[in-house]
This record gives sequence, structure tokens and C-alpha cells, in this order.
Amino acid sequence: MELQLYIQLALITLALPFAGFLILIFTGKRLPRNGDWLATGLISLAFLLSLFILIAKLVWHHNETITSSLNWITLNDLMGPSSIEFGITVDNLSAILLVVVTMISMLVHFFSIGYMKGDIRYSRYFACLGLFSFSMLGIVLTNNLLLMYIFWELVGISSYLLIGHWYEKKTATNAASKAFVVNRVGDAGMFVGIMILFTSFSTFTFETIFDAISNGELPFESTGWLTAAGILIFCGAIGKSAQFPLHVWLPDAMEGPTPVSALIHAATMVAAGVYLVARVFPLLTADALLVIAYIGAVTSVIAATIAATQMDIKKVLAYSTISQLGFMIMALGVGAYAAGFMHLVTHAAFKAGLFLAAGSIIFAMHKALHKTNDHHTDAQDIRNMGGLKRKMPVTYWTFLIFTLAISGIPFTSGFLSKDEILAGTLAFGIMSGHYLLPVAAFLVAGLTAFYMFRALILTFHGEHANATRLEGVEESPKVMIIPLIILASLSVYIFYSFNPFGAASGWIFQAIERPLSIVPVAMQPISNLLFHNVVSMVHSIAMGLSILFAFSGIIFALLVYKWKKIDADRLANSMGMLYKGAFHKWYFDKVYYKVFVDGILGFVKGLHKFDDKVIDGFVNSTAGVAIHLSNISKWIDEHIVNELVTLTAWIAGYAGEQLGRLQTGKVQTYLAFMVFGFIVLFILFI
Amino acid sequence: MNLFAIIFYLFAIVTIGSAVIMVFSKNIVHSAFALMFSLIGLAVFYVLLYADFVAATQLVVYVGGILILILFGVMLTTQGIPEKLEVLIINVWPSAILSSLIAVILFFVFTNTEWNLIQVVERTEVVPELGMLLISKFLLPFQAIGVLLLIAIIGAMLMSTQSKRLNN
Amino acid sequence: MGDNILNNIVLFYPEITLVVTLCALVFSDLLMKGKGQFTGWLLLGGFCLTGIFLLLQNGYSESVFDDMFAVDSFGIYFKVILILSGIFIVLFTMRSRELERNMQRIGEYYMLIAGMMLGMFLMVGSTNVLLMYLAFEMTSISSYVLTGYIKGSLKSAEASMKYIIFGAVSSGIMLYGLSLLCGVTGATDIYAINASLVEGVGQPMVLSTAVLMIIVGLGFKIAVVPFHFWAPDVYEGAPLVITAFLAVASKIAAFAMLIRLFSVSFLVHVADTQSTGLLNVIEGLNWNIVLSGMSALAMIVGNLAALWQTNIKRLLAYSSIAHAGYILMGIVVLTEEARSAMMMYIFIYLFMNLGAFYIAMLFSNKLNSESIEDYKGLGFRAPFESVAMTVFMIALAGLPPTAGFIAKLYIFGAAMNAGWLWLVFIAGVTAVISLFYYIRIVRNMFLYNPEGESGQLYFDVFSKVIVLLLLIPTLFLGVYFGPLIKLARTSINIFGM
Amino acid sequence: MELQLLGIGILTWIVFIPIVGMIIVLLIPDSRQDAIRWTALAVTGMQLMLAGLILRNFDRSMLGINESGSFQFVEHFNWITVDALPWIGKVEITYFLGIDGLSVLMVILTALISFVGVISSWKIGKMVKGYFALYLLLVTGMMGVFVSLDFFLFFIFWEIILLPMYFLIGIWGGPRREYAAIKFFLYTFIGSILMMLVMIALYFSIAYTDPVTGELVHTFNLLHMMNPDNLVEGSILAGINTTWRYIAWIALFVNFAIKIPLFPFHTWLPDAHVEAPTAISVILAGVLLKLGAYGLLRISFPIFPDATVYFAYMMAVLGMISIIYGAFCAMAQTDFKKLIAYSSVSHMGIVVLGIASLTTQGMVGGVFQMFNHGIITAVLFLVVGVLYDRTHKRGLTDFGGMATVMPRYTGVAIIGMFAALGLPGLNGFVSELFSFLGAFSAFRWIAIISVTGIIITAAYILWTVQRVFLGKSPEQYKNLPDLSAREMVSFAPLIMLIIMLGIYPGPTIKLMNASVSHLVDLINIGGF
Amino acid sequence: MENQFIYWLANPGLNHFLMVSALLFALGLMAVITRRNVIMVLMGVELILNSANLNFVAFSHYTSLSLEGHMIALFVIIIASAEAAVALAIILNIYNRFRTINVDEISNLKG
Repeated sequence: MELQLYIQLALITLALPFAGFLILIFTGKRLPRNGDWLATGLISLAFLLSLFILIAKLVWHHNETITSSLNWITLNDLMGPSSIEFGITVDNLSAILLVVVTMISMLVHFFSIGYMKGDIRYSRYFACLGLFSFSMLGIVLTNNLLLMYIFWELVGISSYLLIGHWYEKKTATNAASKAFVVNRVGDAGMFVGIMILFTSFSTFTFETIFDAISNGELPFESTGWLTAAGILIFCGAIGKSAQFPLHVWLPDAMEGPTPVSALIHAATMVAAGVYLVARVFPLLTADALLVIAYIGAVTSVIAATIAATQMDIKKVLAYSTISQLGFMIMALGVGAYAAGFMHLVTHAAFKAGLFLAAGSIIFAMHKALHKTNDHHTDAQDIRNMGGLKRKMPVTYWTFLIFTLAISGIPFTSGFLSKDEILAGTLAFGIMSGHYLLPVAAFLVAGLTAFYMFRALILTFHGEHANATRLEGVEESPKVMIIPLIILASLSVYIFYSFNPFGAASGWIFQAIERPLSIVPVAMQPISNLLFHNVVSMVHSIAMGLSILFAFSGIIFALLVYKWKKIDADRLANSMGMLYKGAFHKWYFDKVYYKVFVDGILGFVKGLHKFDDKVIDGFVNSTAGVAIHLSNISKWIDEHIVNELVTLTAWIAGYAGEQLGRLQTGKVQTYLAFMVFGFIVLFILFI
Repeated sequence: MNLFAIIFYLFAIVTIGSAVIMVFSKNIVHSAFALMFSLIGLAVFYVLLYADFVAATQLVVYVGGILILILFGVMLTTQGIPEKLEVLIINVWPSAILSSLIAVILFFVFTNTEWNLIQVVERTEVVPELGMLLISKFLLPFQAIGVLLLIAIIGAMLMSTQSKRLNN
Repeated sequence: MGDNILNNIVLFYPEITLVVTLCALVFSDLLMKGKGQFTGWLLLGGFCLTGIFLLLQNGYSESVFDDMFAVDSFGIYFKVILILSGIFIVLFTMRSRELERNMQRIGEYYMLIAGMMLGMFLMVGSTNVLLMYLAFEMTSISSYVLTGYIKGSLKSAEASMKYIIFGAVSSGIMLYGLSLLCGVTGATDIYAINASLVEGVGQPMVLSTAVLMIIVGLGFKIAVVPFHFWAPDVYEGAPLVITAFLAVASKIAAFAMLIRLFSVSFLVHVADTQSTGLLNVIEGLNWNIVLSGMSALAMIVGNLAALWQTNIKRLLAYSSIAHAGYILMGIVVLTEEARSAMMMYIFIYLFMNLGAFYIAMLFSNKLNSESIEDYKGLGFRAPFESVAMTVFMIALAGLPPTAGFIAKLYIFGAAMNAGWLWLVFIAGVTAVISLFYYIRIVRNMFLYNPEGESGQLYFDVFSKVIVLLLLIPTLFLGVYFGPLIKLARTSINIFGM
Repeated sequence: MELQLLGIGILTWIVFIPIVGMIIVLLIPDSRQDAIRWTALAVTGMQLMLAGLILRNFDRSMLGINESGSFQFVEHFNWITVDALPWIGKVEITYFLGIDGLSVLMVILTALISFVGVISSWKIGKMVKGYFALYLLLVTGMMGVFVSLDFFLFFIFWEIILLPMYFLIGIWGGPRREYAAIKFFLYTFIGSILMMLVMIALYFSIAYTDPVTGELVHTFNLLHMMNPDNLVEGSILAGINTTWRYIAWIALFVNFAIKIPLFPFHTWLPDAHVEAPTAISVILAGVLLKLGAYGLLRISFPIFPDATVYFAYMMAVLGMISIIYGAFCAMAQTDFKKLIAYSSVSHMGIVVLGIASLTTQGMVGGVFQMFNHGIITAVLFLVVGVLYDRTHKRGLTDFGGMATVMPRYTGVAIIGMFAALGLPGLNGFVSELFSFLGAFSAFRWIAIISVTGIIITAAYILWTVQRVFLGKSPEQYKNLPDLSAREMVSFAPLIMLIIMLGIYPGPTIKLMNASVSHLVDLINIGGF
Repeated sequence: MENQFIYWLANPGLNHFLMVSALLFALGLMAVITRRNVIMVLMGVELILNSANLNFVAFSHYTSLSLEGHMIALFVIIIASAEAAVALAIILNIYNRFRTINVDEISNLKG
């Protein structure tokens, strides 16, 4: 197959959703069915194309990187013409992600046909989905930083439009603005990073920049600036991938329609940050990588603890997403490149699935609530659910599979990728002495299992809060169910590796190789070979620990919520019973309860508060400060800068008035003045 | 101490003394007469300086003309009411300071100046020379002053006659 | 000698024409008492004839009547400007309602105008201190009376009184200064004075005193700070036409006299003056420094005091004080270039200032008010006149594309080229301030809706033609001023320099 | 490159056609308002066509700036010549028009914005004749500034703008129009006086030797002024890096900074914008502000390269302050128009930052940003105008939910807003990118601090979008009509340009590239 | 020194006349500034003019100014008379309007 064909196919893939966007935005309302079939059809076509590209690439041109670019702007300056190229590159990384994006997008399109039925801005919704898919594919395909930045902003804007889809709701518009602005903070950093690189190398293209650095050129002749450039570009990822401390936008972004959350805020856009780090990986110095790893770790721990306390099902998933993204970032930071990327892929499937399943639940709840004329109950609160398993079997089973996958239970896709990350973290911790990283990783693994099962149990098991309402709940339509089933099947290990306990032999690991670092030797991270060796050494330990943590999380959740061994006592018995239990054997249980449930819950509650009050508060108060600043500058503008001018004018006016006062109307006074003037002149002159 | 000096000092005192009286007198008629004496004193100076024609003109035009005019003015504007003859002097001190400053300045200037003096010519026949000058070099001013007087007459007429319509 | 005088008479035709016109006016007034505007037309004819004779003199550079009077291109330039302003003043008079009410004495009025014109002509041309003083007084006496011409008006009477008191004292001081000057140099005509000074009389102190005293008199006529106090009151009280005449003609004549006296007497004329364009003052007699201070003060005081004026005449009075400051810059800067720039300024000043006064007069005819508060909404009631007023205002403020800008440009340029940067700076700052009050008039005309009665104001064609006569040069000279520069440059030659 | 129509050069046509239009407008009787409007439209339309013709025939490879040979569509006639006198050389003022890469974009922008402005002033009902007469005069002034190559001519056109603007704000403006108009007038006039002084100083300091007669000629010709060999020995501005040259540069800079407007000379702008009628706001933001930056590039930079280099840092700092300060001020506004006015301060700060970098990228960015900002703010002011026409309100809190009520309008507005925010794919991004890139290579930390401005910009723009277009619409505005055909026509070309230039800015950048890099070259040679 | 002064005093020369004229000038100014009666002001002016005249005549006697000084003095006297005539006419006019010739009371024009 001709290499250029890849480029052409990729371009067509890129163009298809954009065409959908253009058609729908202008003529959407006039098309039959508001054009949903068109958008869905186009994205399906794109999916098929990208699947073809991936397979062809892996089969025929496994190790090749295919690049093509055209000139966007040529600038003649003193050094001669320099041109800014726009190009796309097809390599294994982008080919895989191409499929992931188009597939999830396609499934979400299908799902949305059911979910968004009857929405007033139905066609606009699909148009925006198209715009998003286009931009996301752009990010995936681009071969240079500038184009990356451009599409980066475009996904931001489509995310903005989709979060604010129901813009009559104040919370939705707030969330949309918040998302965009918080992202902008990261983007500004990324922009500075890009500026550093461009100023030094006069190009935006990854390859050229890498070549220049490997030839020993450094930005401003300093490795410090190289590190800075890496971290600044990573700032973009911090924003997009909702990393600490910019993760606050993502939970709020759940105000958008649920399929959007699935597509953008779970599977694809938020993973763009991970992709960005993977793309620029060669130029990241060891310092930069360490910063990245720690940010990932902190994020994942914080988010996981918070997720365990949330009552809104979408919020739980949102925090879980943040946590998992932190995981991936941490993986890249420690050098587990392929593992991190694989987690991106697997996570995309099961997290999209989780969101779609949640969407299905919410859809059903809404209908049920509608039937009972209940407009006060929150359709997304897991306390209002329970017992849905019976009514929505397909949703339940798929949800269960996704939950198992995210918890890292063997035979799921999640197990493969998570296991590799944990191994990588552990290896890194051993080699570098940063033991906090593996500790955090395992802690998060356990917590993930706990909170996911908590959500699962509360939603599907037990008794429903309102029996009549439960009667109204019914399984979602096929157009929504089928995507769930597809995603559930994609959460099984077999698609990624034939060995359920080792991802290393899977095709992704074959296709993705950690690129060589090109930074000066002193700044290089631990070399790939060494890392691999240590990873294979600790792999089995990590796997064992991983399974242990996952299961203990699950069991703990079951204990508390399903079997209510701890909880039921507390709820069923009054204070007297508590005392009795303490007096009797359950005393131990109670200590456990106090220590583990209250303690942990209290801790995570505290953490949540910290996030809510301190981090979010900090961000909010930054906004507040900004507004105060703006008011101050407005005041300065109106009172000082302006007043200075007014003051000058006033002085002139006052002087004029006084001069007028000299004009007394008495001619002899004038004469006296004249004589006085004469004398003054005389004294000055002589 | 020659005669010249005596006459000079005598009339200097007369001139300046009457000028002082003119300036400070409360009664306007007194002032007018003081001015007259002052002008006469000046005429004497002119004589001392061998400018008899100027002195004569001074007497005729100033004392005989202008002063009478001024007195007419006084009469017309006071209409014989004695109180109106009493006129105010105010702001004496500031203006006295100003005026004395001027005088001091001029004294200072004069005493610090080396005048380009020539041997004093004792002229006897001034009038014919003046006449010649008047029709030769000063012909143009001589003609022009005629026009000036015409204009002054027209102006004075215009100003002093009562207009028929006054109510405005 | 007789031949000499006869020859001189040829060069004296313009002045003689004026005298003849004056006499004709006297007779015609006697014969046709109060018969409409006949005397006006007669004077106009006389002025035009004078103008023709003036133009015929073009190219002469001679001294006549035993060095009493010079006929040179400098003088002719100024006389043309004066006669132009005279013609406009007569035309204005014919449109003035204020003067129409005092029609019965209009004969005398025109006679005084003619006399004043003669006085100004003599001021421009005289080269002898005696004739200078005489001309000065001739001009003054006519203008005192003209100021008080409106006999029914208290303001007019008061103005004439203030004017004569101030004028008499000033001219007295000037005379004293002249006497010192003559005494120290022993000469009365300005060439002899110069010769004597160049020889080295020394005595800078008495000379300085004399120069200062002369400046007092001339400063009074020009109305420049600190000798300007009379101007606002007199301008406000005098009939509008006469205010215009005072603000333009009498000021210009005084400038001419100032330049002639100071340039001829107090400068060292060295051979290479022509090639460098630089002039040098008599050693120890830096009169241009004094004038520079006065110029700066005039710009500052004139413009600042104008800010709060509500009476258009008073406002224009202050504005003309400020303009005197700008014009004075041309004298302060001792270069020929500056002199030519100043002469351009004066030419342009004639049109723009007369224009402003004329429109003010037209409005006051209809509104019976000179308050600019009453101009509110005039832009809609009399659009043509208001637009013309706007043009004159921005010309006075010195904005392109009007001639006022060219005037400022060249005078600033000359000053800057000679290194008088502080003066240029003050001029620039005050020009900004000046915009504020000029634009206030424009604002009142256009930015407010008419108050009270708001009918259209109609002006006859004759009035509009006069506006155009003033408006067109103001605009045209703003975009095509090459000939004016050339004219000004060829007209800087003063006889005896 | 010469292009003549009926024997008259095309630049003369494009400059003076509005004057012809003005005369025609003045001759049409008051009552026939539509005829007046159509005349104005036709005239500006013709101007737009001429601008198109110029664009078509423009040679992108010619340098311009200081080489008289490489200017295009040159018209050079003697205007005022005074023969040499012994004490001063020959004096010459010429009618010298020509364009190069710097001006061609501005010419097109002016033609376009003027055309759009006429459409958007269709609803003006008060004294239509006066309005359009002044409007056309204003257009002549603006166009003239951009094509003049003689300082004197430049100055005349520069000042011609003042008065029509004063009246257009003062007569047709809002409640505080008088204050705003006089403020605008005074501020600009202060600048003008400063420029005039510098012009005079330059005029005396510059003299070239006439190749034919060998005479020394003083001239206002800008190109001669750019040649350091023409500096007269001993004149005030002679030499290099002298105090007087710095002072002259500062004086010019203040003048241009007032027009740009740069902090702290900007306070006239919000008032002027708020009070001005929509079309005048459009002109003001779209074209007038560009005069300042254009003046810097056309006059300050090439004539005083040494001072430019000396003060580049200061300029960049002021640009930075404007960016951030303007953005903060915009955020605090509750008046829609004032918000956009302050956003102009912020965006023009980017222009200054870009050109202060004295690098090709930065300057290309700056010039391009001038053009883009012209288009974007024009759209934004039109957007405000649409709302104001319908509701006579401009408060940001008065509205909400316009997206539901007026979807087409919202689409247009959102594109404009996002372009202002610097969204990639729209034109604002490209120019900001280049400006920042250039600035970064010259002043690293200033650029980094300035970048925070784009965050604040995002914040206030989105907040505005949220307050005006999103949410629930107030009851009384439920039935506002969407954009009319006329309004669509006025928006269409601008929106198209916003998108086109965002996607493929290459050709436009190429238009100015040669000239800009030549200018950079010139500064680098002259300044070090 | 003292003798010199006495000698100087005893032989009146140009400077003596000039001093007298200076005193007259100052007194004239004083009158002009202090007296509230317009006619008195006028008298002050006459004093000033006369002081100048004295200068001219003195100069023509002692310096090379010769007869031209006399000439000027003559002309000045005539001009002064013309001016006085006009001034008095104006004063009469004022009196007719204001019924006063007190300068202070005639100050409606100001500012």
C-alpha cells in the first residue's frame, strides 16, 4: 500500500466529521430527523476508515512513521524564509488513537440518538459532536505543536459548546465557562512552552525540534529552559486532562448531556493531555518527568478519595476519570510509556461505557420520575436508586463488566493496563527511591475498586427508595443498549492481549515503543532498557499486589454496602445497640468501623472539603481576585488615570479663572499692573 | 552757585512742589491750579534750555488751552456742586511704592549713564531754524498733525455732542 | 529739494488718497447728512483706490521726505493687509445692526475710520520717532472715539474711557522712552539711531530702559501681556465692527511699527545677513529676550483667561492676545525666516479673525446677544454661517486643513529652527488649551438643540458673500500656500537693512 | 506599479472619491434621505472596489518603507515649492501618495469598514445629510493617512479626521456625547501638536540635495526623512542616539499612543465608544485606532531607528500593561460597549507588543493584528449595535438567553467573540500568535506575563457570552426579531474574513511580509 | 566725594533736568494710578507728557539732538492738546451716561 494513501485516508477521516458539522450547523433543522443519521453515518464511515488504517498500518507498515505536510505560512525575515508547516503524521500511536476516538465517538452518536431524543437543539448537538470529533482527530493526527495547539483550543471550544448545551441552566453555563477558562490557564502555559521551542528552533514540527535538540541545540543554551519548556507544555495537559491543581472543571462539566461526558470528559478529550505528553516525551527531561509523575500521583489519590464519597453518579465517575487520568500521567512520568498509553485506550472503552451506562440509568430514572410526576428528586443521586438490577439487566451487566475492568480484576482490559502501570511505578520507585509513587498507585488501585463497587451496589442492588417509581423504570432502547454491549465486550482482555496476565505480549505493546530521550545525557530519565529489566523483575509482585488491592477494595465495598455487615448494624441499631456491640464481640467491628469507615470516610470527606473549599475555593477566589483586580483597575482608570487628565484641565481652568479675576474692571488697577509688569521686566532685563 | 542754578532749583521746587500738590490735593480745582504752576515751571525750564519757542507754545497751548479745557471739564462734570470737587485718593501706598520705584529706577539709570554731551550752543535765533525744519525735514509730520487735529476735532465733536436717542 | 519732494509725492499716493478720501467724506457728510450709506461707499472706493496705488508701488524701496517715511516691500505688504482689513471693516459696518441704529453720525464714523487708516499707514511706514509717535497717536485718538461710538451704550462709553486712559498713559511712557532713546543717540530717525548704536554708544542701561518703555507703548497697542489689560474690556464694550478693527488692523500696524523700529534700530546689520538669515541684536540690548517672555506670557494668559469667557467678543479679545503672543514669536526669533513666517501669520490672521468677528456680528444682529450661551443650536438654525464659524474657529486653533494651521506651522517652525524650543513648547501647550474654548463655541452651535425660539435665521446674499470672501482664503491658503510663502519672503525687505 | 483611471491615479481616486460623494450628498435636498444613503453606499462601495483593484494589482515582492522605487501606485507631484533663498534652502511639499506592504492592508480595511459602516448607519434618522457628509469626509481623512508618503500630507489627513469625528460623536452620540467628543478631540489634539512639533523639527533637520540642480531642498517627504544621510549637519535632530532624537521620538510616540490607545493614554476611548453611534464606534475601533500603530510603523520606526531600539523595551512594557490592564478593566464593565472598548485597549496592546519586538514575526503579527482587530471589533460593535437598536439598552445584565431568541445573531456574535478571544481557526489567533512569538524572542518575560492576558480575555468574553446569550431570556425580549437582511449584509463580509484569515492567513501575511522585514532590516541597520 | 557732590549740585546740567523729569514722570504715574477722578487721571497724563517733553528739550540742549528735540516737543504739545480735547469729550460723554466720573464706579466691564 502506498504510504501517501495513509495520509489521504487520514485526511478523509479528519474531514468527515467536519463535513458533518458544517452541514448540520447550517441546514441541520431542515434535514429529516434533524440530520442525526448524517452525523452518525459520517462518523461510522470515519471509524471504518480508521480501523482500516490501523490494521493496514500494523500489518504492513509496522514501524514506519508516515508524515506529510504543507506550507501554511511562509515568513521571510532577516535570516531568510522560514515557513510554518501544517502536517499530519500517521504512526502507531496516532493510528490507535484514531480508532479509539472514532469508535467511541460513533458509539456515542448512536447512544445519543436515543438519549437526546426530542431535545430542542438536537441538530446543533450533533453538529457540535462532529466539531469535537474533527478537532480531536486533529490533535491525534497533527505533526506539530502549533496545529496541536489549534486543535487543542478547538476541542476546548466544542467542549464548551457541549457542556453548555442546555444553556438555560445557569449551572451549565457556569460549568462551560469554568471549563474553558480553567483550560485556558493550562493552555497559556502550553503556549509559552511552544513559544520557547519556536523561538529556539524556528519550527513547530515535532520531528525537527527533536532533531535539533538531539544535535545539542538547547533553548537559550540552557537545560533549565528545556525542562521549563517541557513542564510548560505539560501545563496544557494539566488543563485538558484535569490534573491537580486544574482538575476542578471536570466534575462541573458533568452538567452537559451524559453522552458528551462519556465522549469528551471520559474517553477522548481528557486523554488528549496524556497523548500530548506521549507526543513530546522525547524532549522531556528527567526533572520534567518527575514533576509530571508527581502531579499524576497527587491527582489520582485526591480524586480517588473524593470519588468514594460522592452521591451523584456522574460525579463519582468524573472523579474516577480524574483519578485514572492521573494514573496515566503518572505512568508516563515514571517512564511506563506503553502502559500509560494502553491504559488510555482501555480506559477509553470502559469509562465511556460507564458513562453511557450511567446515561442509560439517568435516562430511565428521568422517565420514571416523569411518570410519577416527581420533579424534585435528583435523577442522578445514587441514594435515590437501588434495585435497578432487576429492571435494567443489560445495563447492570455491562456496568458490572466496566466496574470490574476499572477495578483491575483479571481477565479484563483494565487489569492488563493497570497492572503494567503499577509494575512500572514500582520499578521506578525502586530505582529512583521515590517510593511515594508506587504507594499512591496501589492505594488508588484499591480505592478505585472500593468506590466503583459502592456505586454499583447502591445503584443496582438493595431496595429502591420508592417502589412505585421503580415500577416505572424500564430498560433503555436498543440504540442505547447496543453501544453498551459493544463497549463491554471491548473491556475484555482478549482484544488487547491474548495473555490475560501480561500486556507486554499484546499488540499495543508491540506497536508502541517508548521513544528514545533526546535531551542531553545528564538530563535523561532512566533508560528504557534498564527500566524494562526492572519492570519484568517486579512484574509478578506488582500483579499480586494489584489483585490484592483490587479485591480488598471490592470486598470492603461489599461489606459495607451489599452485605451491610458494618453499615447495617450502625443503621439498624440505635446508640444502645452501639454500646452493646462495643461491649460484645462487635466491639472490634466497631473499632474497624470507626477507624476504617468513619476514619477513611472522614478523611476523604475532609479531602473533598479541601478540594471544595481550598482548591476549588482557591480557583474560585482567584476568579474573585481577578474580579476584584478588575474592579480596582476600573477604579484606577476612572479615578486616577482619568483624573490626572482632568486635574490638568482643572488647573488650566483654575488658572484661567484667576486670570479673569485680575481683570477687575478698574482701569487704574490695570495701570498699576502694567507699571508693575514694567518694573518686573526692568529688573529682569537690566 | 550761579544764577542758572538758582533759577533751576527755584523752579524745580515750584514744578515738583506743585506737581506733588496736584497729586495729593483733595480738591480738584486746587489740583488743576497746581498743575498750571507746574507747567509754568516747566516753561521756565524750557527758557533755561534756550527753547523759548517751545516755552511760549507751552504757555499758550498748555496753560492757555489744555488747562482751560480741563477746568471746563471739571466744571461741567461737577456742575458747581462743591462736594464733588472733593475727590478720593485711594491705594496710596501701593501706588506710591510703584511710583517711587519708577523714580528710583530712573534716577539709578540716569546717574549711571554717561551722556554723550556736546559743547552747549547758546542759540539765539531758534525760531527761523525751526521754521525751516518745519517745511523741510518735518514737512510730513507737519502735514500729518493737521490731519490729526482734524480727526481730533471730529472725534471730540462726535463724543461731546448729545445724541438724540439716548435711551438704550 | 522741490523736485525731491515732488518725486516723493509719487510714492505717497496711497496716503494722499486716504487724506483726500477723508476730506471728501467731510464734505459729502456735510452735503448729504444722513443719506444712507453713501459715505460708506465713498470710503470703500477710497480704500480700493488706495489699494490700487499700493499695488502700483510694488517693487519700490525708497525713503521719502528726508528719511521720514519709507516705502518698501515690507511696508507695502502691511499696508495691503491693512487696506484689506479696512475694506472688510467698511463692508461689515454696512451689515451691522448695532451701527445702523446710530446711523445719523455714520459720516463721522467713516471719517474716523479713514483717519485711523491713515494713522496706521504712517505707523507702518514712518522711520522717524516723531512721525512714529504722531502716527501712533493718530491711530489711537481715532480708535478711542470709535470705541465710544455707540453713544446709547454704557458699555461703549466705559470702554472708550478705559481705552483712552490706558492709551494715554502707555503712549506717555512710550514717549518718555523715545525721549531717552533720542537723547542717548542724539538722533530722531531710526537709521541715524542705528548708526549711532552700532558705533557703540554703550550705555546699555539707559538704552534698555528706553527700549522697555517703547515696548510698553507698542505692547499696549498689540495688547500683549502685561500691557493687555485694557483689551478685553474695550473689545467687549466697543461696537463689534470696531472690535474687529482693533483686534486686526491696529494690532497689525503696531506689529509693523515694532518690527521696523526694532529691526532697523536695534539690530546689527552686517553684510552677510542676507546669506545666513540670522540677525544680531545690538550688543547688550537683548530686547528679543524681553519680547520672548512677553510672548510666552501672552500665549499663556490669553489662552487660559479665554477658557471661561461667555461673551464672544471678550473671548475673541483673549484669543487675540494669545495670537499676539504667537505672532510675537516671529519677532523674538531673530531670523528672516521667522519674520517671513510672522508676516504669513499676520496675513492669515486677518482673514480668520475678521471672519470670526463677522460671524459673531451676524449672529448678534439676529440674536441681540453676544453670549455664546445663546449660540446653542445655531448650527441648525443657520447652517452656513455656523459651518463658516467652525472653520474660523479651527483656523484660529490652528488645525489643518485651514490656513491657521499653516500660520502656526511656519511660525513654530521658524522658532524651532532658531532653537527657541521652550517658546515653541509653550506655544504648543497653549495651542492645545486654546482648542478647548474655540471648540466650545462649535459645541454650542452644533451639539445642542435650539432653545426657545428655533426658527431658521436668514441672512441676505450680501452677508453671505462677505462670509465667503473671508472663508475662501482661510481654506484655500490652508492647502495651497506656496504663493503666500513666496510673497512673505519677498516682502521682508525693510528699507535700510 | 502605476494604475490610472481617466488619467488620475488610483490612490487619488480612492482618497478623494468620498469627498466627491460628500459634495453630492450636500447637493441632495434634505428630504430625500434615501438618496443620500444610497449615494454614500455607492461611494464607499466604489472605494471598496478600488481597494479590490489595488489588491489585485499589488506586487507582494516590492519592499517599500524607505525606497521610493519600490512603492506602488505612486503619485508624486509638486504641491508647494518655494525657491531657495540665501538663508534657507529650497522648500518643498509634495503630493506624494503610494502604498507598500504596510499600508495595503490598511487601505483595504478602511474601504471595507467604511462600507460596512454605511450599511450599519442606515437607521440614522437625525440630520441624515450632515451625518453622511461628515462620514464621507472622515473616510477621506482615514484613507489619506494610509496612503500619504509626505509628512505634511499625512498630517493634514490626520487632522481632517478630528473634526468629523468630533461632530459625529457630538451630534449623533449618546447622552454624554458632548463630554466624550470633547475628550476625544482634546486628547488627539494634544497628540497632534506634539506630532506637528516633531514634523517641524524634522523638516528643518532634513535636507536632500536635488540631483538635477544641486540645490539643498528641505522637504516633508517621508522617504527622504528616513535617509540618515539627509540629516543637516548641526540641526536639532542630527546625529544618532541624541537626546533630541529621543525627545522627538517620545513626542511622536505619545501622539500615536493616544490614538492606539495605549495605557495610560487610553481613557478617552471608553467614553468615545460608549457615546458614539454604532457605525462610528465601528470606524473608531476598526480604523482609527490603527492610525496610531500605523503611524509608529510608518514614521517613528524608520525615521528614528536608534530611538526605536532604545525605547523598544518601554513600548513592550506599555503594551504588556495595556494587554492585562485592558482585559481586567473589560472584565469589570457592565456596559457591553465599554467592555468592547476596553478589549480594544487590550488587543491593541498586543499590536504594540508585537511591533515593539522589532522582529519580523512580531511586526507581521502586529500589523496583522491591526487588520484583524479592525474586523473583529467592527463585528463586536455591530453586535452591540444590533441589540441597542432593538432594545435601547447596552447593560450586560439587561439581557440573557439571546441565543434562543435570536439564533443567527448569536452565531455571528459568538464567532466575533471567539475571534476576539483568540480562538484558533479564526483570524485573531494567527496575529496574536505571531505577535507573541516575536515578542517572546525579544522580551522573554514581558511576553510570558502578557500571555496571562489571554486567560483574562477568555474569562471576560465567556462571561459576556454567558450573560448576554445564554441563560433565560427576559420576558420583554422574548420576541426580538433576528438579524435583518441589511444587518446580515453588514456582517457577512467581516465574518467571512474572520474565518478565511483564520484558516489560511498565508497570502495576507505575504502581502506585508516583504515590507515588514525590510523595515526590521532598516531598524536593525539604523539602530545599532 | 562730598565736594564732588556739592559741585555737582551747584552746577545744574543734563542730569538735573532729567531728574526733575523723572520725578514728574513718577508723580504723573502716581496721579494716574491713585486719583479716582477721571480728570485727575488726565492731568497725570499731561504731567507724564510734559516730563518727556522736558527730556527732549534738555537733550536738544545738551546733546547732539539739536533742534529736532524742540521740534518733537512742539509736536508733542500739540498732540497732547488734541488728545486732551478728545479725552475731555469722552469724559463728558461718560458723565452724561453715568452721572459720575469716578473711575472705580465705571467698572461694568470685567472678568
